[in-house]
Amino acid sequence: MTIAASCAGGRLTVYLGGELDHHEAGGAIRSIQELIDEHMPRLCALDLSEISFMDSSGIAVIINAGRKMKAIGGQLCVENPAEQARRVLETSGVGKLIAVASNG
Amino acid sequence: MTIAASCAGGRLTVYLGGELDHHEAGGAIRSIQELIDEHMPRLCALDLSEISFMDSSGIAVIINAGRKMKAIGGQLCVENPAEQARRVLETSGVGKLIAVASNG
Amino acid sequence: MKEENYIKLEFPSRSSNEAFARAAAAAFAAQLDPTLEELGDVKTAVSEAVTNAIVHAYPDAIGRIVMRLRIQGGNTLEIMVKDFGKGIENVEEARKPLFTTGGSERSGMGFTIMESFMDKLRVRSVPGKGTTVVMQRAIRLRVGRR
Amino acid sequence: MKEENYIKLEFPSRSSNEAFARAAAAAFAAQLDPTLEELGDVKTAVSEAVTNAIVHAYPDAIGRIVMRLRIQGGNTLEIMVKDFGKGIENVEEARKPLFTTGGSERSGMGFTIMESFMDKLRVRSVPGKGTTVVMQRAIRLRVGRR
Ligand SMILES: Nc1ncnc2c1ncn2[C@@H]1O[C@H](COP(=O)(O)OP(=O)(O)O)[C@@H](O)[C@H]1O
Ligand SMILES: Nc1ncnc2c1ncn2[C@@H]1O[C@H](COP(=O)(O)OP(=O)(O)O)[C@@H](O)[C@H]1O
Repeated sequence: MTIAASCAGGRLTVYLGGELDHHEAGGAIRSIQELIDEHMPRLCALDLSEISFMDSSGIAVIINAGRKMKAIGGQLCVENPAEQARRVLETSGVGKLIAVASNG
Repeated sequence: MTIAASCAGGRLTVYLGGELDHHEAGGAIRSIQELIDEHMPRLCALDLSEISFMDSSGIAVIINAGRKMKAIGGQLCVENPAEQARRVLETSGVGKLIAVASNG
Repeated sequence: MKEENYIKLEFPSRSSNEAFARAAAAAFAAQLDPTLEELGDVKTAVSEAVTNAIVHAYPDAIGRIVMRLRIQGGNTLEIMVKDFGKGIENVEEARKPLFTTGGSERSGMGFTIMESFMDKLRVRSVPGKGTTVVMQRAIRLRVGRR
Repeated sequence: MKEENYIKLEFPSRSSNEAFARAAAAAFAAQLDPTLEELGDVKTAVSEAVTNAIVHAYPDAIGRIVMRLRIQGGNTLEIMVKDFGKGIENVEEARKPLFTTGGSERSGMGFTIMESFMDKLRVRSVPGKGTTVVMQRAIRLRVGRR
């Protein structure tokens, strides 16, 4: 998978791409934590528009990022999931804890 | 796989698309023979530009079409193979019997 | 009667094989002409079952995973994922949403996703012997396509 | 030493499984980060070997085909295709270009293509027992990619 980021005005956007499964999840969790430590944003947005596949390991990535943002007093949101990721997010109920937006 | 055809001025062009393997070859041999019987062209061109995969079963398709054209006193040529098909054509030596052209 | 198609796959419990197992399942399912959504559901359920065998069945070693896919009744895909690892003490509890023994990198949603993405889910497990998951999903026949 | 990866596949000799076998081989080979040309070569060789088992080993019945792929020495892909069918009387003759017992829908170029697309080809066959084809292909390591 691929990870890229941009940060402006206290908002960190992390662009995830490719297949996010258990094989990739550990690395993704660590990369996102490092990006948050580096930028200390008020809002972190995980952009999933380029995620072609995601399973429950991706839910763990989102929950870990949410915990990290909470620890520094900020917020997390998830943006632009494609259909397959959207179905996994919905089934997991993670939308009740973390805002999921499209075309945000 | 997909098969389409156009005929003008004694030239029949047969457009083959998709994966041409043994599973598909029998049907392709029969479809091409029917197209030749219907149009009785002087030249039949097999356009391979949309063939994404081809193995030696495709060579048998070409040889059968060549035989059929010879039987009605016409000629066969092969056009626009993509890289994978080009390598199979080259290895099989079929280019010595039948003209292979690109962007024809 | 036409004998129906199947494949059997065996691979070691390396996490790099998760993507392989999904791709193989998708390639086999393709003969039922599924929609993209159906294909996504099948890949997701396979990914969950295979990941569980990699993570939970063989936590400290590389073990053997067997996956069998078959077509039943013309349009139902049956997927079996079998391991010979640790096993599950209490299957009922393990199937509950959010239950996990896997620490912070697991979400406890694997079985829940398999259950809601497939039509049927059966889990048999013997502690110390291994776990077998069998899932079924009917692929809708579509008009205007073979 | 790191134990190296493999997969084993079993499927019936139906022609619809030719595409599946190619796709599974490509999905497994992907971990070696092959070029499109290398991937095309691997798919072509697998297609030839599997087609032979379907067409020649089990001419009038559905039989069992086993395919094993493994990675050796870090970057060599070894592919075994095994059937339990008719067997080959004279392997040397069968490997010659244009030799076929398959009629007008076969070209007799299957073994020639396997040989030139792979680095090594071994054929073992016992008439009445079956045939095993083992092929190897080194995938070049590419600079700037893992
Ligand atoms: N193949 C398996 N072998 C052993 N234990 C398993 C297996 N599959 C699931 N489990 C147990 O069931 C629990 C719940 O699994 P699941 O719902 O998929 O969530 P997660 O994988 O995120 O923990 C796991 O944490 C584990 O304790
Ligand atoms: N798995 C097999 N079982 C039995 N016979 C085989 C097998 N593979 C190849 N052969 C024999 O070898 C011949 C040459 O094979 P090949 O070069 O692949 O060409 P083709 O498949 O077009 O005939 C076949 O025609 C067949 O007689």
